[in-house]
Amino acid sequence: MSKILDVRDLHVSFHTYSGEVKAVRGVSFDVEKGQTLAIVGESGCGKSVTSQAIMKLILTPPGEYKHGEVLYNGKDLVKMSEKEMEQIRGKEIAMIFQDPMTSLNPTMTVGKQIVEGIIKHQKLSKAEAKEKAIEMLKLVGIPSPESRFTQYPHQFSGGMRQRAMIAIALSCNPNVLIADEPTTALDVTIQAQIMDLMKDLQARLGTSIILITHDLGVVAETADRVVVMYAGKVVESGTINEIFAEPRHPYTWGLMNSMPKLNQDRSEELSPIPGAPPDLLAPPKGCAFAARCKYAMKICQEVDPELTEHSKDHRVACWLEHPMAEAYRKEVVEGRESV
Amino acid sequence: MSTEKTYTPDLFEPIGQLDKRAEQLNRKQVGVWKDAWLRFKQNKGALLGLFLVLVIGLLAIFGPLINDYDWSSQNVTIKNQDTAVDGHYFGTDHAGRDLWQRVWYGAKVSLMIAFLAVFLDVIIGVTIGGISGYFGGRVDAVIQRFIEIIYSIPNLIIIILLIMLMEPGIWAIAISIAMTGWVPMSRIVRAQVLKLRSQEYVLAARTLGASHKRILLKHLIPNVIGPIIIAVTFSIPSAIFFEAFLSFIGLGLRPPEASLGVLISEGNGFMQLSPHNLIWPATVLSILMFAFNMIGDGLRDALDPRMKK
Amino acid sequence: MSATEKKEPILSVKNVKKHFQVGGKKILKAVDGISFDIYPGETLGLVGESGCGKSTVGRTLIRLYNATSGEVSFKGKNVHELKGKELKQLNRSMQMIFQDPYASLNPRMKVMDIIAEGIDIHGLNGKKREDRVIELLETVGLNKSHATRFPHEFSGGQRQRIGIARALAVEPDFIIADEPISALDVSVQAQVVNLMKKLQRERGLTYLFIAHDLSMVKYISDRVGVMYLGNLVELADSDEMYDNPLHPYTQALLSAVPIADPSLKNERERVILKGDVPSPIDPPSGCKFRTRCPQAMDICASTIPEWKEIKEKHFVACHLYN
Amino acid sequence: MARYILKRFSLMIVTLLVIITATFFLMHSLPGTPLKNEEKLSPELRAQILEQYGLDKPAYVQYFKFVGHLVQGDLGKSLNYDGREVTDMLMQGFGPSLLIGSQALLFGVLIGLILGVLAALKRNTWLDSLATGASIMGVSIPSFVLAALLAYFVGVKLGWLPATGYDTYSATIMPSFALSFAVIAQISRYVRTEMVEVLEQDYMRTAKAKGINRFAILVRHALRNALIPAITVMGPLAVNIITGSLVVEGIFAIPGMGKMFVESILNNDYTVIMGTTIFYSVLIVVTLFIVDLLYGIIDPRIRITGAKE
Repeated sequence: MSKILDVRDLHVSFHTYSGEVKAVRGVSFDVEKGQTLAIVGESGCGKSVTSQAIMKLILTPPGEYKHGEVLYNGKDLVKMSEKEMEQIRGKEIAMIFQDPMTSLNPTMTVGKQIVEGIIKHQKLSKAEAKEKAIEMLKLVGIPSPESRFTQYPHQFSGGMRQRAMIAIALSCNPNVLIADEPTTALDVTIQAQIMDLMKDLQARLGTSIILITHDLGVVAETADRVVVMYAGKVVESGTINEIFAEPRHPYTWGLMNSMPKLNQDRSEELSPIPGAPPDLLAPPKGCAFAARCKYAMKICQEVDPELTEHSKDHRVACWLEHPMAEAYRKEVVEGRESV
Repeated sequence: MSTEKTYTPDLFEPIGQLDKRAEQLNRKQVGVWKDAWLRFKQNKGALLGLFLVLVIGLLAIFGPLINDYDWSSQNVTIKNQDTAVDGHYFGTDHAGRDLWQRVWYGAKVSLMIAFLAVFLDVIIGVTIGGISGYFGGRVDAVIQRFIEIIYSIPNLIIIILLIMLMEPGIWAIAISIAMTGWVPMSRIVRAQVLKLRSQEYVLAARTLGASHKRILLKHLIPNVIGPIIIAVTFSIPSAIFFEAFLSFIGLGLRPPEASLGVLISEGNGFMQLSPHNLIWPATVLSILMFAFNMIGDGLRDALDPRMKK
Repeated sequence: MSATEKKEPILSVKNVKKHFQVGGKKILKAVDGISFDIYPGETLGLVGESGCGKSTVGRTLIRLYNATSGEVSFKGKNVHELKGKELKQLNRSMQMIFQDPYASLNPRMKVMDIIAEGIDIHGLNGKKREDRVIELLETVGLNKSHATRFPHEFSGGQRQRIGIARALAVEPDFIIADEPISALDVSVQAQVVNLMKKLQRERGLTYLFIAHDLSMVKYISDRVGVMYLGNLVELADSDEMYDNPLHPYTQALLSAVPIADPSLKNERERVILKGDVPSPIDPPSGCKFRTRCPQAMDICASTIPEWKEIKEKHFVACHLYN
Repeated sequence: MARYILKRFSLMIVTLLVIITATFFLMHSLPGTPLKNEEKLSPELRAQILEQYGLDKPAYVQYFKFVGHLVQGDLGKSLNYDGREVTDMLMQGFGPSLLIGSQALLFGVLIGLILGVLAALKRNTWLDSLATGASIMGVSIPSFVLAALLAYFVGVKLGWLPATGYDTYSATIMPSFALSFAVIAQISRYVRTEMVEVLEQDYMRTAKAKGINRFAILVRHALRNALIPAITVMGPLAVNIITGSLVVEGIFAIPGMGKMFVESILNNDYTVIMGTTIFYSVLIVVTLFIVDLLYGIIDPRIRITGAKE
């Protein structure tokens, strides 16, 4: 397998009325061909910003790319001009967004919105582009695509709009599809339809997918690899089995424990993570999670841990990984297992 | 983890969760109004506007005390003087009256009319808009049809007809202006109240058994006050404009009474001869309108929740 | 909760309908005839997709809406006929927690006044107002220093707990929680759910827990009701509902929930429903679910299925079980 | 859509009826008399004149007669200009007013649009401040002040353009310009706000993510969505221009409707006042109707479902 996208030490900030918000503070991960990488984290952890930064959709100002590279097939997108990016967006990397209600232009027919990208990237005539667009609508499972082609977004239901969004995104056979919370705004049964569709299309078209989500269930069912983000940083990354079967970061533990298990006893308490994430206007000195961490050590407040390799794929940013904390870590893990 | 750095074992002592810190509030304590003021202060234009309004307001009150003339005495020997001599800072008009006195007296009258008109606007607009929004349903439907009709009649025509009906004077002008001015005010209040009425905190108050009065006083009014203040700041220059306009076409106050409109109208008559008669009151009028508009803009940015993030 | 079953229901809902007039003559049947009981000390979960009417049910029970028809009786009294003193009593014993932590607290009021609102309205002067508020703040895991702050200074989870404290101030026995955790992050959801469970243990509260997150509902509820387009389609004990769902909609709903365990990925058989939820303004005839039902029959189009107790304490409205 | 048009149309008719009725009865309750040099008239002559104009009949009889004639396009005769037909006077005055007004509208809309769009695109830059400043100036300097200053400086002092009259085309330039000022202000402000809002919409990001170039995104996605709501300002703009024309025409001595209206007010020429009021109202109400219709046709959300959302 080869890397198609490689994000290295990405830093993105926003300049706001109250100061610089460091939304992404050094994020690294890579995506392999034909695979699904999930980025999970809670609101404000920087996962959406990261995804938009890859496509350079962050407006500057107020945003700013402080540092880092986004290598797509070896070329650094951060350094590319807007003109060059136009050839990447939609053609090489495409994106679908969280809210299908607001992500489509209300005064343009759905057909036109699909055709637009096709004409730009595939140099087809209008008639050919229309044919292709109708084909796409059919592909994403929209019934009677010919008549839907001339309709406006408000005539579509939420699920249908998200299908149309997928049709737009996939119309030029991109190599990478970034899906930013594609099912969050949808109902459970519709969510299942959309996830199913995405998996099916990936199998057929061989697209790599970056799935941004807060829902560990969705991750478990679709991803090959997982990146867990907290306060603008990657705290843990690994294959799906590593993350779910042997998570190593206390934040990942916390996320998993705060959801009820399938057969959770109702008399048993959930273990929430106390408090709230730090304000990224002034991120803490040490580990950003230290204040909420049950297992924090002195050093956690002082120095920010770096992402270290536990096994080939499995990387963790936590002081418990340090050789000097080995004994304590054992204690912690045993304690966790006995509960 | 860099291996070059060495850490001492004591750094790896567990300290556990910092419970208290976790519940601490990150942000500094800033009240809603103070926050708005901080935003307003950042807007240079708005501050300039505030400053100009204060200066003109003070001059309208105290300006006439500065020289020894009064606003109505004529002195035919010094007609249409356009230079400042003998303490006639702005010169004199066609009847030899001191223009300094007349301009500030006129500004005072114009401001009084504007404030009066806007005061009436608020009373009528807030009452009708509030009732319409709060009770909704049929009451709202009837009021809205009525407002739709009024809204599509040119306000200028209503004002002109009304003023023809009444004896010209400060009250007549203010009432005529208010008769159309309340419509936008009521629309704003209605829209706000409609929005607030279905907010969950109002629902919460209702489930606790709060009376209409309590909901109105504690929940609705404090939350519509912002938009009302913004609307007021924009209504004042509009009222000043209509007063001047009416005087200009001869339906407002009549000379020798003075208002900015009257002065501009008179000045226009003697434009060819001595333009300063027009220029002084016109400048004061424009600065005043400019200043209120700037303040309004600043307030909107400071108080509009859409801009808050 | 076997002890509760023999008790009289604290709340009894009989064939309640709530219709809204929308744009001229069209009628939106948000709630179209539902019946259920809630027993003291239990938690009844109410689930369904957006637009199924679950929030309308909650609001109708607490009189934010007047029912179009049907009867809601709370402790033996018809809620919609109460006046004066009895109404005040209802406002104290039945309370509500809301969905949006940002819209449910008045931005112009301090936390102290928000929480004390019920105390002020009902003139509860047993203890000093301030002491009572501090006590409530501590109950929900906040403290004295928070009382003088404004809502915008708090995080979503903290605001939601302030909302709970406001409801608790009047010492209710029954609380309607309208999607109290939907707007919160996963880790914070657990804070709120734990708090709600703790309060239930300590004060014997009864909950109606409205949500669309099925795993949380299963965890918190003793019994669960599933709604579809204004009707209850199934109602049973939580475990029974999740282990043995009868209605095709419940089956599809449960199978659609993604499970956070990759090892189960290939074992589960999923029912993926076709199409969208029809509009409640012009719903399908007969059984409203028939247009998406994988097991629809001829009778489903013509006859509305009866709400029946198929097994002990397991209600369902479906022609498959006739 | 048909329902939407019908609803708007019936509202328009009702509004017009209300305006006509209100105008008529208001005029009737006015103090003063329409007869010129009344004191010199003998009682017999007075009665004769009153009879001639139908003024001796009870108000409601006059009203129905008035409406009856109105439907046939007959607005009666002027009381002041020895029996000239009001309709003829209106037709005569309408030409110059229409020319000057539409020039002002065209120029104002064009400049306003450009300013508004640029300001939104270059938000928080000097260009934005300039456009915002210009628009605040535009609402702050009343058209009659601007007109008087232009007439004096450009017309009299510099002599570049005729200061008064309506003989050559060049005479229409200054009045049109004076009127367009407020239009520029209003339009640029509105367009800026709409544009800023549209630029922040999610669908703009979608368009960008497709790889469409910036210019195409602006034209196809942003402008269209920003300008649709801007259509709604056309109504208020028309009102604005009419208001301005009342005084601007006077200042430049343009023989238009505005000047005629003001003169009729000063002369208590009831039939002309009524005629002009009704004419203006029809103009504005019809404009509002067309604007609503246009809006409905252009915005697919209304065109297809008959209502927004």
